[in-house]
Amino acid sequence: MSGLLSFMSFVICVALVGAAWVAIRSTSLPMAILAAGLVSLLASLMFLILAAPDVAMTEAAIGCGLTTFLFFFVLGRVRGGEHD
Amino acid sequence: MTKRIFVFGMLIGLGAIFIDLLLSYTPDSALNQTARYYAERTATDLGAANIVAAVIVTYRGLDTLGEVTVLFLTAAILVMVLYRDHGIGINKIPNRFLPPTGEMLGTGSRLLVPLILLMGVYLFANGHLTPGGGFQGGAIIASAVLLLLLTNPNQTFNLQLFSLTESISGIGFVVIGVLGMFFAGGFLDNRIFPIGQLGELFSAGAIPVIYTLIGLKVGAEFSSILVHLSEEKEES
Amino acid sequence: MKTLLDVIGALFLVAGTSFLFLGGLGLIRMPDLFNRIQSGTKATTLGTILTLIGATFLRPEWGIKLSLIGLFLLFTNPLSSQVLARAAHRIGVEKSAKTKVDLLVEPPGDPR
Amino acid sequence: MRKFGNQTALFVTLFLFWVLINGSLSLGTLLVGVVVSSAIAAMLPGGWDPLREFHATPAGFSAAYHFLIYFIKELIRSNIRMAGVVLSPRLPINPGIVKVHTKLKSKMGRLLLANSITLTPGTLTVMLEEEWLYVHWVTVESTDIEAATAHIVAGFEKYLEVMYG
Amino acid sequence: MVDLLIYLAASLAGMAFILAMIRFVIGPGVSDRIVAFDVVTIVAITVIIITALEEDRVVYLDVALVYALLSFLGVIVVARYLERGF
Amino acid sequence: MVLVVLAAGFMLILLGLYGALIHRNILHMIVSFSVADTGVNLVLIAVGYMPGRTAPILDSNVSVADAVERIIDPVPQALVLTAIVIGVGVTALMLAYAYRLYQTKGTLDISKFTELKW
Repeated sequence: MSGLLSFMSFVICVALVGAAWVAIRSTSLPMAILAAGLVSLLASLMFLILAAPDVAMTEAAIGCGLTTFLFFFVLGRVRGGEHD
Repeated sequence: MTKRIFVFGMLIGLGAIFIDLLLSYTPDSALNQTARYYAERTATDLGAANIVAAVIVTYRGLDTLGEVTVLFLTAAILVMVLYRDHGIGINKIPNRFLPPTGEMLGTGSRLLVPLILLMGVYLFANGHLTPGGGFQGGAIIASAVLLLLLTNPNQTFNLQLFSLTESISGIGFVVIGVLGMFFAGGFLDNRIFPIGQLGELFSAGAIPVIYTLIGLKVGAEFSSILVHLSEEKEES
Repeated sequence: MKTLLDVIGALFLVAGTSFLFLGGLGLIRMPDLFNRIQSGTKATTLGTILTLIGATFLRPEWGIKLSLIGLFLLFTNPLSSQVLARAAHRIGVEKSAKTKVDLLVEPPGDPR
Repeated sequence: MRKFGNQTALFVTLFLFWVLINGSLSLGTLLVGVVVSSAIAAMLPGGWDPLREFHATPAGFSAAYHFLIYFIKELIRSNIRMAGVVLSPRLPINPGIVKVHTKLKSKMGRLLLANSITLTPGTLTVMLEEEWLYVHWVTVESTDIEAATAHIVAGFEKYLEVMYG
Repeated sequence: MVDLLIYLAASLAGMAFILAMIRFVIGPGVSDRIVAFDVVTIVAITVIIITALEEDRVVYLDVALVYALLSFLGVIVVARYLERGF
Repeated sequence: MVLVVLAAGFMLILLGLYGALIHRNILHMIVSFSVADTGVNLVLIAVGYMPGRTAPILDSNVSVADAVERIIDPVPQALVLTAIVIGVGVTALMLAYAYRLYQTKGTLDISKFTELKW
């Protein structure tokens, strides 16, 4: 791994932990779900840099895509209900 | 309050274990024995260029069969859970108001759906050559269904077609596995078809066939999960 | 010849990423959502296409796949920003105080 | 007969995409491409808008070529203008949503028009309703419908009218 | 020369990335955050291309195709959610 | 370098567990679970990485002969691929249960579900 990729992975890791913090600490549900999607997206970039393109594609299509869509569908169903 | 203290204590304990693991980690410099076997023998024995695909479909094919079964059970349980009892449900939402999607999204999705479907098929048909495979391709196909669903929320899908595709692909997967027992080395051996030349689309024996079946099955399962979660149905 | 092509490709890469950077800057500086969409997603589209051209100069044999990515991006990106702008206008996202005119009146009968 | 022609055109386009995305011309690729493209084309009755409404005449192709040239020129020019706006410290913007009129009748033509307007920075189609487009404009120069139409739409419309009518 | 220019390009892309992340964290509403999400996805395509150039593997480019599709669908899902479309 | 990724993965696991334990809203708990899931996958892939090697896909660039010297271990990648797909199944199931609970009780707050409390 060259210096360039090391630098990029450092930036991505910092962003990853920041996005996870937003996902855990935010009180609004849509924001938490979006932040969790962003965590998946950045993790998928990290997988690609760690030389695992298969896993990167799976994480992008399934972890970041389908999971986020499922969350938003359920959120649309329970909207108007109690939130904490 | 005691709960908080308990949580923090547990997390600090886990963190100590993780720090210990982190400090004692040293990367390997050479492949271990299993990986060396896969790296040396995959291309000559199975003819697959993507070694991860070879591991998933052939070397650990039985695990993948189990995985597909788990997905099938997920879809089935989801339908059972979301089945609506008329007595209990408190929020019957009759004919909610849905804002129109507008002309742009309608025309755009008509433009894009065939291309997305083609991309999904490309991913699982070329799973043995490039990254991608049945699971990713199935997810992309489900995305095309999602786009249709978003464009017209009141659209009805043929759920029988989904379950039919799913059953036929699952049966096909098992049948190819059993054929491997008779005509080749064992269950799910891919050498029932000719190996072909490395890098061609028709190569690697049964791997593209199995990946296509997995792709269709996973696509149908994810589509049915999406349709069931997004639709308010009176009966399952 | 080879090195000349490489230098041209790298210059294209730098130009493309500069547009990406400008898009990010606009995302921070613009006052309201519509202006953010304007500078955020449009500048990045051109930036990505310039990057793809640069990569084509650096590795000519990848050209077909890179151009497919560009084509896909050209069709999907404006569509998504239009849909988002429509939804934002429909739910009444606040517009900046500088906004001079808004001729789009929401049709009555909306449930909110 | 016309419906059949539409399906064939869709099949040919999908097959072309298949060959491009695979990047090889071996026998296996072509065979699988035929099967896949015909399956997808059979699943979509009624043909495919971008091909069905295109005027496949020499004038149409020439207009498409000129449209592409004009579009790229406009894209780069307005991107540079937008970069100036973003970089200047005072942020000289004057945003607003104006209403413009288009003469295009076909759906695909309108979609291409809206996409082109959106892709050139500075203008963003917010809504497309029949023949009226509502455009968000970063630097509003005129709120009059006619003047705004001439400023935003006319350049693209000239070519699209020949292509899609 | 070429290596230096690619380094410059990567650092510019990294800065765009950081700016979009800042907008994601501070953005007042969900719609602002989804714009930032879109920009992050598009910058990620550039990062993938730079990675592929650096490692010299053409197979990484397939992942970029999936990303281009994903940014589109994600924005549309959130937009339809915002206007209560499902 | 790999240590940074490992540390980020461990941080994700800890943050996810913390969120799952302190939140009272079921959907927030499911979001935290999916974050922890991603962290586990990141750790597994980072452990399988070897510096200076490339992806386990053979093409014109990595020939069959020098594969042993140039590719990384494919087994962790196959495992993580499986884990991601199972993870989305588990998430879908949890979401369906959450929706069903909401339908019967009209709330998502976990402290309101008191039938099984003792």
